[in-house]
Amino acid sequence: MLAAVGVPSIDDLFSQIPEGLRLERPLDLPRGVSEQEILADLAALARHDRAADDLVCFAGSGAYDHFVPSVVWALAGRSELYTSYTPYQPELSQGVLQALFEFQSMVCELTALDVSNASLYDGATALVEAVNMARAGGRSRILVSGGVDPRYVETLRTYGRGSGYVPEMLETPGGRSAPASEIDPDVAAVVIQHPNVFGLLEDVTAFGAPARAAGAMLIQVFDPTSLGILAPPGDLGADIAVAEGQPFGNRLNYGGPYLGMLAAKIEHVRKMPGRIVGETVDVDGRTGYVLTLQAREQHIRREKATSNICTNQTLMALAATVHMAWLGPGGLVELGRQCAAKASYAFQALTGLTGVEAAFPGAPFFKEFTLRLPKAATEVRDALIDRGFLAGVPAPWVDEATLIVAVTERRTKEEIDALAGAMGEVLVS
Amino acid sequence: MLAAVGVPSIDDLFSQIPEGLRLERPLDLPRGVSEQEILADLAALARHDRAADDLVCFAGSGAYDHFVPSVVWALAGRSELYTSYTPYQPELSQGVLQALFEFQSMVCELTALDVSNASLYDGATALVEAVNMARAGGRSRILVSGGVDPRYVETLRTYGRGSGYVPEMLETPGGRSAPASEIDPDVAAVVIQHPNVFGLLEDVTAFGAPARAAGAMLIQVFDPTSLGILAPPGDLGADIAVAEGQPFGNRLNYGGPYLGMLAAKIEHVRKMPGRIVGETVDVDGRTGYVLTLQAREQHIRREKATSNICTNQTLMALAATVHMAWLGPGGLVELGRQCAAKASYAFQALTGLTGVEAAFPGAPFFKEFTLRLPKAATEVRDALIDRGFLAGVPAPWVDEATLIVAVTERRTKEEIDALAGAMGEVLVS
Amino acid sequence: MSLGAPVRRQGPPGEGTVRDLARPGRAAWSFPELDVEPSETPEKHRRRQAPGLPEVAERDLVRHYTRLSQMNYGVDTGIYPLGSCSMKYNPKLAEVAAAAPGFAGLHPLQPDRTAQGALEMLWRLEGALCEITGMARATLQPPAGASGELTGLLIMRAHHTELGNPRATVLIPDSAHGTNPASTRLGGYRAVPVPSTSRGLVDVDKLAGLVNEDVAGLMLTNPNTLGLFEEDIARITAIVHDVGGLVYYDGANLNAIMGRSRPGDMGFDIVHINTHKTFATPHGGGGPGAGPVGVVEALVPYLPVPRVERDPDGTFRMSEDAPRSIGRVHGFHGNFGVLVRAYAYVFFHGSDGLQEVSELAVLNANYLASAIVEDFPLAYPDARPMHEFVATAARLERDAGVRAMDVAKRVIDLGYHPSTVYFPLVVEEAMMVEPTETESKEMLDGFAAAMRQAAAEARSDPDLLHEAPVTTPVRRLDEARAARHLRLTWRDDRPGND
Amino acid sequence: MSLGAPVRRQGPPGEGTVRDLARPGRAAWSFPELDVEPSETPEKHRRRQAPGLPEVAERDLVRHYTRLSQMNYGVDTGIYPLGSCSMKYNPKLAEVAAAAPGFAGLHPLQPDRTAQGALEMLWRLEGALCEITGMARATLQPPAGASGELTGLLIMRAHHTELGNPRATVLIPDSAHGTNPASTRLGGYRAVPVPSTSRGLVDVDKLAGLVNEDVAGLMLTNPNTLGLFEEDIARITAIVHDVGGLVYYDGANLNAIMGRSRPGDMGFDIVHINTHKTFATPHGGGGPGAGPVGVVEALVPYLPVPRVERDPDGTFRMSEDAPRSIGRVHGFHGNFGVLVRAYAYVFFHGSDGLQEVSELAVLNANYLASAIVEDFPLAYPDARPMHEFVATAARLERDAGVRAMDVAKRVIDLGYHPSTVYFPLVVEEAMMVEPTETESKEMLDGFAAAMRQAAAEARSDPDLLHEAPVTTPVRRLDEARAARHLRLTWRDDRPGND
Ligand SMILES: Cc1ncc(COP(=O)(O)O)c(C=O)c1O
Ligand SMILES: Cc1ncc(COP(=O)(O)O)c(C=O)c1O
Repeated sequence: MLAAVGVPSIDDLFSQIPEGLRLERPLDLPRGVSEQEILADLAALARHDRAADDLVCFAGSGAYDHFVPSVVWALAGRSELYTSYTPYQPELSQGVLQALFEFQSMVCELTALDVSNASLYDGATALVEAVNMARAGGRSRILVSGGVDPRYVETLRTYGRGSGYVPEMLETPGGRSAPASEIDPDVAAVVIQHPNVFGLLEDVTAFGAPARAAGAMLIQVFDPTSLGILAPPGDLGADIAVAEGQPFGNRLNYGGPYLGMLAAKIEHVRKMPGRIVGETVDVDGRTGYVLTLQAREQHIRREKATSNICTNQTLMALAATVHMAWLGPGGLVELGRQCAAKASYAFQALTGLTGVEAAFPGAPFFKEFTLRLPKAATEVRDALIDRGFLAGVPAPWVDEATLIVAVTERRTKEEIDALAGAMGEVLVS
Repeated sequence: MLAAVGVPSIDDLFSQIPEGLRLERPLDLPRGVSEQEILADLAALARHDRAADDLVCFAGSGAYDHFVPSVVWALAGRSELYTSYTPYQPELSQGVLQALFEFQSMVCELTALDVSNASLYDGATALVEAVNMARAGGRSRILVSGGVDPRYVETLRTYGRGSGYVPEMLETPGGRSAPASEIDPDVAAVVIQHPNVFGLLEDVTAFGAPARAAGAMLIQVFDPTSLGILAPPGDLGADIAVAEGQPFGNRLNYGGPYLGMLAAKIEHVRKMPGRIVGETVDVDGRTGYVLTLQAREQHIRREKATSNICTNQTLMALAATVHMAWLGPGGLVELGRQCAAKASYAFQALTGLTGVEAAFPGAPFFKEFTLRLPKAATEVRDALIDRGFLAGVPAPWVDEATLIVAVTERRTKEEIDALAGAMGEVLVS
Repeated sequence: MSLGAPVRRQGPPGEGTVRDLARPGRAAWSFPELDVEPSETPEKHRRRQAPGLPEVAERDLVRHYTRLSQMNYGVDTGIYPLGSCSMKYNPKLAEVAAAAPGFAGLHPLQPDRTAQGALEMLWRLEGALCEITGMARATLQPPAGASGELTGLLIMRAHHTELGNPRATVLIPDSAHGTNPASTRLGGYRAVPVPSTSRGLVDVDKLAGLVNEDVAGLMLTNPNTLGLFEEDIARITAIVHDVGGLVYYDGANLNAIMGRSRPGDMGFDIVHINTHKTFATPHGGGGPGAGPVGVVEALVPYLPVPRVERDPDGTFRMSEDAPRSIGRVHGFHGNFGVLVRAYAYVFFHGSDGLQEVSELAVLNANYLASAIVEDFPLAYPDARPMHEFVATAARLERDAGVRAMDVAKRVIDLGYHPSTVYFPLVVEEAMMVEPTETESKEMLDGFAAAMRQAAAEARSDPDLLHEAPVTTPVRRLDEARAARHLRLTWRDDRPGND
Repeated sequence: MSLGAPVRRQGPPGEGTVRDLARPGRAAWSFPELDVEPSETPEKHRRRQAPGLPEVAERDLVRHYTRLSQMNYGVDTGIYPLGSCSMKYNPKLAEVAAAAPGFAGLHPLQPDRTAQGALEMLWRLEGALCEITGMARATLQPPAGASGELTGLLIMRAHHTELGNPRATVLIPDSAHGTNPASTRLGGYRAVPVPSTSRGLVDVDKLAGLVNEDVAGLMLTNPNTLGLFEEDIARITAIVHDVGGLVYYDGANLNAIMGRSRPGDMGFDIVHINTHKTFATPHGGGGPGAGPVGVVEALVPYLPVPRVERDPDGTFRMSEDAPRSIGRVHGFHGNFGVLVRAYAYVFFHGSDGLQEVSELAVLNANYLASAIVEDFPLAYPDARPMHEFVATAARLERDAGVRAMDVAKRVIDLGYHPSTVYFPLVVEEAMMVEPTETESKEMLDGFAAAMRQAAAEARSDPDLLHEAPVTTPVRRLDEARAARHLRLTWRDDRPGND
């Protein structure tokens, strides 16, 4: 091959690299190893972790231990999908394109909104994109409910530095948002999470009403697993709804890869970030799918693009597509029903322990709730790990004593009772 | 649908079942459960086992802990192959058929024999089939080297009850077969295993010579992982060679599914059991593959068939095909080299322990060797399990003290040294 | 329109075998550096030249076998209505279950105390199979149905031998599957055909005439290979029992009657089950399967060893101690990995689900039969078929010179896998159809429409069927040439060259 | 003859969307019986009617998505020479590694002591990436390259802001990838284009004229988007540094120089890496990826939180404490599962293997360029391309009215995935080709032959190219109509109806 290229040696192929810039030594890394060794190395590392398979998982706060049916990865793992790239040649990519069209369709069915894109990085960055959409109209301020996950708010704050806004936090007396008041004409959007970071159900409509009256957008962060039983964002008046899609088809994976969902009213479609698949026909009139409205995107519009996103989370969206279809309407309702029922059972069991209190007594919640413990939450959490439970996620940003507990359909009554028992011991010890 | 069928109820579809024979109660089994529950049930059972992943495996005796490359099941698991049936419609089955043709080809490359079938159940039943082939000529007696795995001999004995022969065992002084002598004209075949059950290398040619001179067949049981470095059955004069194919592509799986390999000289092809794939052309002259010589098989020849086998181990053969191609000539040689080197290192290390002796001093072996221990082998093995080692397989059919140890390329020097150390402790304790 | 993913020609003829991809020096393998001294292989044992395996990169393997897979049709791509084969959809959960390290990584000769989970799984599965079939105990060792048959026949032989005479013959209906007579011979018996009546059932009077002290037993499947339930089964088993014979149940059709009736209650003494049929374990292109064999109390002593036993303290063990056993029929414990999948299927469905499986299987078969009966009449119209039916293309053959195989090939072009053809042998131009419970009404309608279309075309344009298939990666293959010019490995020269 | 598995039309147009398979009452889902009291959802929060998800069986899902997969082309089915995208073969071992329960089952908010393995993996990978790029520390949090760019720009902004003035502009070559200017705007900067010379390199003199106190920095990829190495890179970075600007390295092309040269040594201050390009983590139809960002010592304080730190006692922790950090750029720790695969690739190849990867990538690109140069001349013939090259179909366009896209579509009919077309925007009729190191010579020859054939046909029979593709499941699609009559979900009415 060198001959065909017309150079005597490989080194000549790198001759453009100026002398001084050549790395004259091998990289300071171990030399290559065999497949057997690299697998052993990673398996050994993985064994140093205690995963949701051996710790009974009551941790949530944005990532949940839901059941992923076996069929999901049997299909999302099909290598023609798995090893393909962004479908720039639609004739060779109908599989991915149609699946994404189905993803968009199901996300819209879930949210009762008109249009969805083909995925974003995760829930937090999806919120950033939603805020950018809202600010594209020229208004600047972003008001955020105190019930929004602080990690989402931090992410907003980070990107706000570049885009020129600082998220303004609203009070949440009793853990829930009061209607956003004093909306001036510079408010681009108000943001609420429902169910919120404490697990509580919010009055989204009331919260959004004044803002929408003042021409600002209502952005809702939602939980896709709740939409079998809870009214969808579209019905609550949301202009844009975003979510962490992880619970559909994706294992916990220490935080990623997950997928951001973003759906909106049709009038915002041209402000939407990322890829959108549309149905059309080919020259013979056959139905087919293409990436559409690409004039929004960076590869066409460059600095004028609605977003800089290129690579997204398509594979996770495929997994979510299969999972949503596996659930169907009946399964989604049952999923919500079970999460809610098991969460309220756990709530009863844990608040029954002496010294353990509900952080927000009487406030309705979905699959997550917040406790105030008689000891430091981290201490209790750590003690319970030795007993085989990941009891929840402490919320130091509230106070030392606060623990947020999530209960998915995977948890059994036995596991919940056992957690309560163990926590009881830990608290008296 | 009932209407189309013209019956009022499902029960009517079962009306042919006479009153008295109807099961008037539900089956005495648990009612159906969810996917989540059945997976949890089986995962709980699996956790009660201590598998080769947590016990360092030096057990062999017919099933070995070899490395299975990741690519093997990524391909053998492709659902179009995985969920297909026997390729009775070749136009819809070229994938399986061509892969089996490649399997046959590679088995013949390995064994230096002319023809291979498309797999049998396992090594032991492959030997039974080879014996049936040999006896098809009209001769009856089967002489078996004492170096053949006793489980294989037991299997022969079982099937011999139906076919009308009793395997006659030959002496193995010093653990190795003496040339089979006094072959009368009724001897159909002599059977030798090389490397043999003790791991020792046999002089197959010398063993087989008298038999072949007397018109009997030489059947060799071989180890496919040895054929990178050991002379192949074809070169040793074997008429038929059979093997347990598990080491190629198949995990231990508590004994199955594995695959039986059977290769033979071309003159025996019409006596061969099971499916054989042949290359041919279609009506347009395109190369294609079909099941051939089916006149040998049960679905055509019924009681005159060479065997009763129908369902075989095609999927395992596909996995073995990918694994053999992954190895290539270089990998197969390296595999044999590493097994042999690590086995001899382990042999030195263990026979260096006080009281531990080689059962057959000075006899060359491949990847397995036999020890005589100063304590009951089962006792030592059990004590080593508590130290994290599966030290080998006791051979009570020899005596209490005998342990057969296998060392594959997966074992590291560290693991071998650790085993020696632990065995040392166990023996003095 | 097909509801599956039909196998279509991929344009370029393809790259040949994996060997054609090989290039000297290319390799996919990797092993750790050898960390001990190399050892010397004694001169005389050494291989002279490395075997001619292909030298390819992992990338080549992946593309080659991925391509081959796309030239293959499976249950995951569409209906696979092969009569007698019960090609059901295989639930994916079984794959996840079987992959557990505690199962996949278990050595067959590990001491029992390190394999309690595997042993308990086997124990529970054996129990379930006994309940479903009405047997006392079962062996899970036979790796397939045919192996189960032979195991059963050897048990039969052991039983009669203990009574002083192994006996000489086994009765088998003329419609039986080929493995029955083949296994019979390997069991040391002569197969004696039992004629069927015009209704497709065992001719009980003739049977009565055939039984005698020489008859070791009768092999039957019920519903039989024609998909018909042997209504006189009680009399049939009695007749055989009267002469001291045993009755063997070929369980390939057990999927028709689960929860509705049990072989044990019909008087069968020995039963094999094809887990890869009844319990939807994937066939993998022709295997693996598993063929557990259940027996009545009196025959338990003859079951193969080792057997799973449960001690009073609840621990499980593999027991070799059974002096009257026929011995082992497999090198280890049978196709364990397949049995895990069978367990998953059985306990996932449960008592209610298994019964529903049989009910749907029978409903689907009857629905499909009624949808094509005009063009493909039932071979035995007097009895209602159960989970499968045998239709005949004999009329098409007479009227249009189109054979069952031509219809099958045309159905391939229409996007479906055809039914079994030319089996059972007793039916001319037989088309044996078994949709199984896992096919939807739409799929059945689509398949039926394709069959009817093929029948219509047979009359209007028979060549369309004679020429079929035309859409597949290859068209009809020259089987005669394949058998005449054997090319069984890539080392043989090509049949082309003649 | 194609060496892969080209995507071919499957005959019948297919079954529509998964919703078209739905039938009332059908379901794939199963959950355990609820084992606690159901709870009441407050009236006002209740959903009024269940969402319109499809009602299908698992079998329907499997066949539908299996069929869809067969309508898709991936690296596992053939060469995928998209310039700038580095579509490499993805070694299967990475999938096995990432599936370990200890990784896949780990909750992102578990306490560090229960995640030591994951943390150590991240720590080691960060170290390796710093060594490969010549940076001091890196964040693994950005989930893709574009995200890495924005992270880098926010670091740039934080740096300048601390010095009193964030500055206003960022310089970007006119040939840059679209994400560069897009990220620049989101970073709060105005993108100022830097013209290229006729040799396709940064015009250093013009650059010198563009820099000033308002310039926050320069974004560059080297080799640049034309596949050419910026020989004056040392001067370029110096010029920017002289005005206090920072230089950002877009790592999309890092795969050309691993072990041969390091951005850090060239004077770059910030580097992002596309693991899904350089380290062959599967793109999954457009994602996920990961875009780790490395920085020089001075910029370390600005890296996002949380960061993995190693305590003296060797334990690892996620540290939030970094007062000058730009904050978090992802909800958790980034695409961890992708990083496991990157780790597997990096340490499987090792120092020697990674260098070889770059050498082969460059060799393959140059070999392929020379094989098609007659028909598709290089856009910038004066410099030798590295791992990718930009050819132009401009001549074909002039001579035969055949455009780059027509060539691409014809190449599809010939069984290959075509190159990137119309990027970079600065080249007319651009065809940007990147074979990567994982393609074999035969594959390169096959692809080159297809390109040459297309060029010849363009002259002899241009309509063949204008009409192409004709072999695929669908042919050219009406993108204008897709944008005009938006049908973005199955609830919108079809574009057909107009
Ligand atoms: C009726 C019948 N009996 C026996 C068998 C043999 O079973 P196996 O293929 O598992 O050996 C079959 C398989 O097709 C069958 O259909
Ligand atoms: C040169 C260049 N820069 C940046 C990117 C963006 O990376 P990502 O798609 O991972 O966001 C790409 C991806 O195509 C690229 O080619």
